[in-house]
Amino acid sequence: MDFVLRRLGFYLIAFFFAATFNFFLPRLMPGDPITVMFSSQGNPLPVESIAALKETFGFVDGPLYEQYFIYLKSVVTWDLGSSVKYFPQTVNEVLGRSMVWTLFLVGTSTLISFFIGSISGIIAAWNRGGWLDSILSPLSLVLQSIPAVVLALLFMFVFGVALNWLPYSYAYDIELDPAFSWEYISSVISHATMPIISLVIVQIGGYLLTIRNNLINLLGEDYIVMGRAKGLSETRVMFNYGARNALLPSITAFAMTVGVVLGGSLITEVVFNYPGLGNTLFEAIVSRDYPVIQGQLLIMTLAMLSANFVADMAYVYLDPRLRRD
Amino acid sequence: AAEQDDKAVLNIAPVQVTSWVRNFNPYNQTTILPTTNEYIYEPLAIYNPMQGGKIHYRLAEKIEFADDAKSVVFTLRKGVKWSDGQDFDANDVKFSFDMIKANPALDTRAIWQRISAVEVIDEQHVKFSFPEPDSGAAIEIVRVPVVAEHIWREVKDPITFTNENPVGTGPLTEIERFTTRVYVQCRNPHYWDNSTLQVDCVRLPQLANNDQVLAAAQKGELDWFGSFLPDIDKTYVSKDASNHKYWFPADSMVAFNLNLESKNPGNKKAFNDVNFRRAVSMSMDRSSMVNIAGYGYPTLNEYPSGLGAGYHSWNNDEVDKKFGQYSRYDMKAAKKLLKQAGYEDKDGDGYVDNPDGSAIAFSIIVPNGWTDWVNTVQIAVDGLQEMGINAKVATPEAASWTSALIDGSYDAAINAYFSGVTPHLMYNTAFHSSQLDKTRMSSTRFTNPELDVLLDKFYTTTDKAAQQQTMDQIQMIVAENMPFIPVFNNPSWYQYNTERFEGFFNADNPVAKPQPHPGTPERLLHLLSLKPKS
Amino acid sequence: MTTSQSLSQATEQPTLVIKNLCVDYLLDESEFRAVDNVSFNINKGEIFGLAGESGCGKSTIAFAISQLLRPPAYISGGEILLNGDNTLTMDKKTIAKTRWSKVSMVFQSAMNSLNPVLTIEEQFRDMFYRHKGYDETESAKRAGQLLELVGINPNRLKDYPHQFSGGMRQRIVIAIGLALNPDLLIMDEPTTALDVVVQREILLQIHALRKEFGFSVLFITHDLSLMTQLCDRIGVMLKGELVEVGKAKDILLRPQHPYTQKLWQSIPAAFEQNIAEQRATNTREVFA
Amino acid sequence: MSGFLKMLGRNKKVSFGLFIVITYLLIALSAPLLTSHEPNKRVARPHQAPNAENVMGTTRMGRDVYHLFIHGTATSLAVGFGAGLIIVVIGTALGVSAGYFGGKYDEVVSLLTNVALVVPQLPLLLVLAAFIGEASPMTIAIIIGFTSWAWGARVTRSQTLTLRNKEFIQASELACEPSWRIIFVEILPNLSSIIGLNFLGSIIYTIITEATLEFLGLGDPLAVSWGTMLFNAQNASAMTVGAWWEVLVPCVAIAILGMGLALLNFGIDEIANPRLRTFSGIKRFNKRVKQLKAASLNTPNNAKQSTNGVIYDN
Amino acid sequence: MTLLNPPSSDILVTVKNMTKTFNTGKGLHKRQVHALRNVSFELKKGRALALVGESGSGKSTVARLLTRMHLHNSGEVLYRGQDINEFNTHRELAQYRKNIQMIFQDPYGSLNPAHTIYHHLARPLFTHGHVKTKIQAIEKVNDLLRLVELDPEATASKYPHQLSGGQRQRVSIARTVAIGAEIILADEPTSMLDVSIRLDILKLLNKMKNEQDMTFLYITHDIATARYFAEEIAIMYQGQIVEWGNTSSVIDNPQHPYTQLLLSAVPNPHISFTEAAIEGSELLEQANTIREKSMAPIVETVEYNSQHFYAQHD
Ligand SMILES: Nc1ncnc2c1ncn2[C@@H]1O[C@H](COP(=O)(O)OP(=O)(O)OP(=O)(O)O)[C@@H](O)[C@H]1O
Ligand SMILES: Nc1ncnc2c1ncn2[C@@H]1O[C@H](COP(=O)(O)OP(=O)(O)OP(=O)(O)O)[C@@H](O)[C@H]1O
Ligand SMILES: [Mg+2]
Ligand SMILES: [Mg+2]
Repeated sequence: MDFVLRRLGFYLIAFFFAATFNFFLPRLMPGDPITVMFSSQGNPLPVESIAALKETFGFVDGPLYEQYFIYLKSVVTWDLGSSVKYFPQTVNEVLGRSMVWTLFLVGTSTLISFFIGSISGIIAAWNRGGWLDSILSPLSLVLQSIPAVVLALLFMFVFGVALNWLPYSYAYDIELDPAFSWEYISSVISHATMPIISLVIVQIGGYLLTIRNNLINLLGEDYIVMGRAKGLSETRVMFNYGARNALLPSITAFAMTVGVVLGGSLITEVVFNYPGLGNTLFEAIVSRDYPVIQGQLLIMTLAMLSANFVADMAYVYLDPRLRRD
Repeated sequence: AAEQDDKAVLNIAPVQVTSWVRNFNPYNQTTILPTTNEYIYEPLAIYNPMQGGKIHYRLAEKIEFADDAKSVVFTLRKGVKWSDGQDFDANDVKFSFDMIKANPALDTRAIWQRISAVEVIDEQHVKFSFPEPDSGAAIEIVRVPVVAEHIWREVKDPITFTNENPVGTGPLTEIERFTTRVYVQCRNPHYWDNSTLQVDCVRLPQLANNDQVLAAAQKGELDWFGSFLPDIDKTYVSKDASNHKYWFPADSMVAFNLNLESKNPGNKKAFNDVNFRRAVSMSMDRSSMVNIAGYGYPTLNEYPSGLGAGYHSWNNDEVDKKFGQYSRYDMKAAKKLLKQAGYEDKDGDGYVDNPDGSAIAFSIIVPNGWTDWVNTVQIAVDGLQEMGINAKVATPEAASWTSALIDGSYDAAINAYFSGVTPHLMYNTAFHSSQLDKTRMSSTRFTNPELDVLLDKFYTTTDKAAQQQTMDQIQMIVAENMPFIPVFNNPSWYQYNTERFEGFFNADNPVAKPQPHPGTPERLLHLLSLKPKS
Repeated sequence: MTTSQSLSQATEQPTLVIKNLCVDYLLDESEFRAVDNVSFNINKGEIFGLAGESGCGKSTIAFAISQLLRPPAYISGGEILLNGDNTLTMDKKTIAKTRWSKVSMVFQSAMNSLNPVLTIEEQFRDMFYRHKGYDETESAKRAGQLLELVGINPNRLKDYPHQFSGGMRQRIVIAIGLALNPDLLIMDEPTTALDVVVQREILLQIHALRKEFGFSVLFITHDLSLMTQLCDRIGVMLKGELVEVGKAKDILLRPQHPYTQKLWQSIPAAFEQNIAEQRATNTREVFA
Repeated sequence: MSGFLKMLGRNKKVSFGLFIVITYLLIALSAPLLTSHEPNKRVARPHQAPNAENVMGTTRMGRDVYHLFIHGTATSLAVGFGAGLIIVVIGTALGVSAGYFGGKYDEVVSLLTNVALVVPQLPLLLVLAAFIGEASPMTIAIIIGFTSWAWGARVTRSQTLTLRNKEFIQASELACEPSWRIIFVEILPNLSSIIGLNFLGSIIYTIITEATLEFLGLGDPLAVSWGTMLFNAQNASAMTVGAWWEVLVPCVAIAILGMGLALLNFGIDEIANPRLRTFSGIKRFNKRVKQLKAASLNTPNNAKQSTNGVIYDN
Repeated sequence: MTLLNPPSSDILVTVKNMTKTFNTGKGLHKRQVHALRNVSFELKKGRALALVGESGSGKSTVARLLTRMHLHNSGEVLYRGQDINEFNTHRELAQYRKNIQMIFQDPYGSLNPAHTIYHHLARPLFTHGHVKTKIQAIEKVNDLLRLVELDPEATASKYPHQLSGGQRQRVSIARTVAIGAEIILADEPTSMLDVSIRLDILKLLNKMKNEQDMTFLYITHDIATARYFAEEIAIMYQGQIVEWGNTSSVIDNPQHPYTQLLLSAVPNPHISFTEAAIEGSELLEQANTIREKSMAPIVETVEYNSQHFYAQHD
């Protein structure tokens, strides 16, 4: 319990840091969103209208500390203001819209890669030097070192454009309305296939290698040998004695990779026009939609924090040495 | 989809977005849907620059200026109804303008700087007064959307109002389907010009970028759109040569700017010498810019006045004769002129310096990510370097680029100018002393009292010949001083597919600007001229 | 003397026979013989001690018995007969059945040989399930009995290894080792990390249990004094070879191999009086 | 050293990785020799497929892809090594000092590190790059360097904590060695493999990230790097118009370098970890066992000695 | 507590009522470990005090407190009459530490894996100014290695991982000798040695003690070597010294129940279990009672003879 409280305290501090950073970031940068929005192309707005618009969006001048407190209050109440680009939609609406999709993409791909990566890592370590290991380990290294962009682009061109096997834009077919129908669900699945596969490829190598190396380090442990000496079946020893212990460090890695996955999903979403947070963030950056950018960073930080929290808790749950009765 | 089968549905892609947001507020500048203006809110009239400023009357039947050009009276068409069946009249017009006045954030065209009052004369007549004689004001007045008083009176905050179920006077007011991915907007049952309108609905798929537009276009899913497509003959036309077509008439003028008030003394000296500016102009390989950087889509602009093909009817031939040589690519002449004017490499760093020995070195700024422009500037820099001028490319963010142009904290830049109904808008925003620091158009900071007088004079009359005469003089002054260095006119992006519809504007049928984008009121004319193929 | 009686019966059918065992480590750069032509037997109910300095191959022999050696170890020759069956030629299934039910093992560092993330009960259960097909309640009951046997309260079955002291963990491993009534219990330096008092407690327990259940023990350590106290017979190893095998008393009093003699000489006597006494007794014995 | 080389020779992964990385380094270092002109120069018609003149084809702007690739290699490597260095130096300095000195200082550093770890990296970089504007590859390298040290700091800190309690460090303290000497002479050498891993990992990460940022158009489009090559290719819809070479060259270049570095990293891991080091593989083992068996079969007299060798089937 | 009383000039270190409590864990897990409770003893010139006890009884903690690696909570440690807590400047502390050195318990942790044996021995020689030039250093290092029966040629250039545990322990001893301290705190210096070498090392230490008048605190749980090497012995249990005095007197006539228990458990090759089982198990049955009793704070010291004292609990 105490451990949980300590961690929670840390998360609070971390979040506060991130929020503060978030506040100062746009204020340190040149150019303000309204001017950018209306001066980039087409007909620039006259200065007078820009001034009026700025006021509407709440870009008030005033002492920095005052702005900062107002900002902190808005963070606490999670009232992030309205999007500039999607005005008058609020940041919450804009983010809420895209969050579901990112959760779906990131969640599914993470689960898949954690599952497949861990299992194949376990098998590779157990048969270290065997053919599976000789193929899988270098392969996952290679996969790990291919940027998500490159992967997504190649997928899109090969399977989307050239072979035309899978849809490569947006989250579901344009003609469908969200509904609980097979048609809609299958459309969602087929649209998510390529983004998910490319995300899985980005992540899977990491899981595989982490667990493989962990397990190899554990193989010499006496309790593994003892498991075998007890006459237990290989699979039982492999999973209950080896993998379970080797997974522990993977869980921390798991939390760390959430950051990587968020990054990867960002790119993947941009490439596949997937309506998730990443795409929204990129769009917001391009159009200097500060409120949305700020909201995004907050949400992503929160996501990281919750991932860490879950990992912490899972660790405590899985490792009795940390548990207290 | 079934009930749409018997309807004539036109697929258009006027903008690229990642998601549709249901917002039909015509004064909104951000999420406003591209079918709001003109299609829901019919303009009073449409000025057609392609036809020398011809007026196509829509909700108005007549526009009459007072003789002193200090006021204008619009006569409204009889029998026009809002899409909910209520009558449209002069009070709606007055209400709309007054609302904008009360909420400056809605006044996105700064109309209240040009008008001083709106009066309802009777149900059919409304009068706008100006602080000064201004025969150009009507051009701006008709760009302001007119909304229904009986609806908007109830709206508490017109700035955040999203107007989800719009009531309009235009041809397409009924939203049949709306998702973040696609929406369909159909015929207004009460439309006054329903007999002309042959298109029952427009359908707008959400497309986020050029690649997606291209993919959809290749499959023939778009009827009318305007997007940059690389190698268009190969990627689009060749997929169905008999139906896939495009036309890129000249649009806004693109020019290089040298800041006459550069903070760098050496540069400032050089930039203020017209010979230097001319040499720079002659070093610009405009056709490479058009063909390589612009894929051949832009229109070459070798008018020393920068007027451009779009306004050719206004052109003063004298100007071309006198100064035309300076706006054509001629490296030899450029080098010669530079040398004659005393620019030589004095300090031996390989780059030319001012006659007094001070160094010239500058970066040309171009917004990051505007690839065709970046490439254009690189071609320009190639030419400048060849001439021995120490020029580089710099790619700040669009925001920094804009503010540098507005506040004059740059050396050199590439820039685009307004294209109005007449060339006056471009010249006025670029060179009138009152416009300094207001927009990025005034970036070269070139002003000239004589020019101010001429620019002010242009709209004091409604007489076309007098206007032409003023414009001739303006062109002469600009060409003589070369305050900007025009290189080409941006293309108006416009592609179409004749498989399902006919009547598209094109080079053979150049009725008006053809692009479907918001901000082009002529697209209403275009819509009305389309007919489904039987 | 009960032990010598059982000894004499057992000689006819030894529990374990190791014949000419050779084990090589095939490393990338070198190959070396860790166990060189070692032969010995362990009779039924006998405690056999294997002594020798660190690295001489004691553990390697222990692991070889139930095929637990993994690459790079390679058994290049010899036979290991457990109740007459050669464990080296057994197939996977048979060896898995044989492990623990016939030969169980207490590891060199028994502290670490319990899986840290499973409760003690689970570690009993998987073994019972595998070999006896016990269900949960049955295995818990049996595990409780075993824990009692080694002096640990059965209500601690649901605890995790880290909640026990080193000595307790060691005893738990012994309890698990005895669970299936094996013919042979291998104890590879089971008490190195413990202090002498705890060490003594555990060994006395083993000694008593052995009498009760009649299993044989292969006891490995480098503490010759301890070994002579506990074991019936002792083998002394030097660099992979077995240089001397004999009754404990003989090894103590009449060491034959120079290495064994050197070992004895290097142990300072803790109890000078006792030693003097013993010497005297021995002399008497010898003359008797 | 020779032992190290031997180890390299034996470890195929490392030698392959090393080969790749050295090749790239050579390309980068001799870029001026390998090219005949400025990479951004227009030398041919747009989008020429690879031919004798332009071995890797040309871009939409008529630039020679080969020249871009060579110079891009130099940029990417400089960026990668530069940022890698920053990351390693900051991470190691913070981690080691926090671990060694402990106390309040450690608490502050740990807190900072943990905060830095939970801030999502790429989004942050994106925002920073966009806000800074016209981010040249070196700027990007510096941003990445200054935002990515946390992992290294955390790992070196925990390693230092373990080392700190090792008795050889206490022995040095007892011998009254000054702190700096203990850190540099006694602690750092023991962290070399961690630092090496961190360095190589950071290089891969930076190269990938830089390419990503530039691909998204947040870098300096005039810089010649693999990222801008991708960006320009994407802008010119190179794939759609069939100019695959414009996309393929940077993609493959990044992927291969990434692979080389990753293999090297993997190798360091193996060399540093004795458990992985002493024994390179079952295959070798099984081969040797077969040899031994064959030998014993050939000498039937000796059969008794070695009939029972077990070949491990895994 | 008064100890044996030799001439006071011979007393180098006096420890009076030293207490040490460790705070471990954080938050709710916070716990206090009373590692030492009121420990007093003296180290006399040219003599060895053996500290014997079960593992975890606080033996190493005593040594660490003497080196000032940890600070004690209460009580006094006097070095030649000076309180060591008053050595506050780096110089004073260095001076003190030069005189009091420790041989660490764990030979695997006490040598830096990143450095050669030469480095380990030459460093203190230089730091403490025993040698000036490299040539001198090499010679001195070789001498030291020979002293602990290691082949200088073969050993000096090796790394710790290339040595066996016993060899490392000998290097540790050589290092301590190199510093030239007058007091050596030897924390189980022979625990990892093969039996055959153990005696040689003890002989070496003995020689140093006798010939160079060095003073030893000899920590062990091997009673036999304590008897062999140390003049005096102190038996520790749970942070308290429960019995102390002349070594042979204590070993031959143990008075405190824990000492008796400990001695009865020491393996005696001449009494086999089969013969002695009953006797042994009887004592062991009492083991837990004895442990419990010995945990309690000491209330009184009883003098067995003028050279032998033991404690009494409630
Ligand atoms: N996995 C391995 N790879 C290489 N050599 C090994 C391996 N395992 C053991 N050895 C070597 O085999 C020899 C015998 O090892 P073994 O563990 O049997 O010794 P031991 O007698 O049990 O020693 P200890 O008393 O230290 O436990 C040693 O020299 C050791 O170095
Ligand atoms: N730095 C520390 N922090 C917390 N507790 C400690 C620390 N050092 C020692 N202890 C505790 O103090 C007690 C005495 O430890 P110490 O190392 O002195 O025992 P020891 O007698 O040397 O044992 P061994 O024979 O195993 O070496 C133990 O309970 C130990 O857990
Ligand atoms: Mg062993
Ligand atoms: Mg200790």
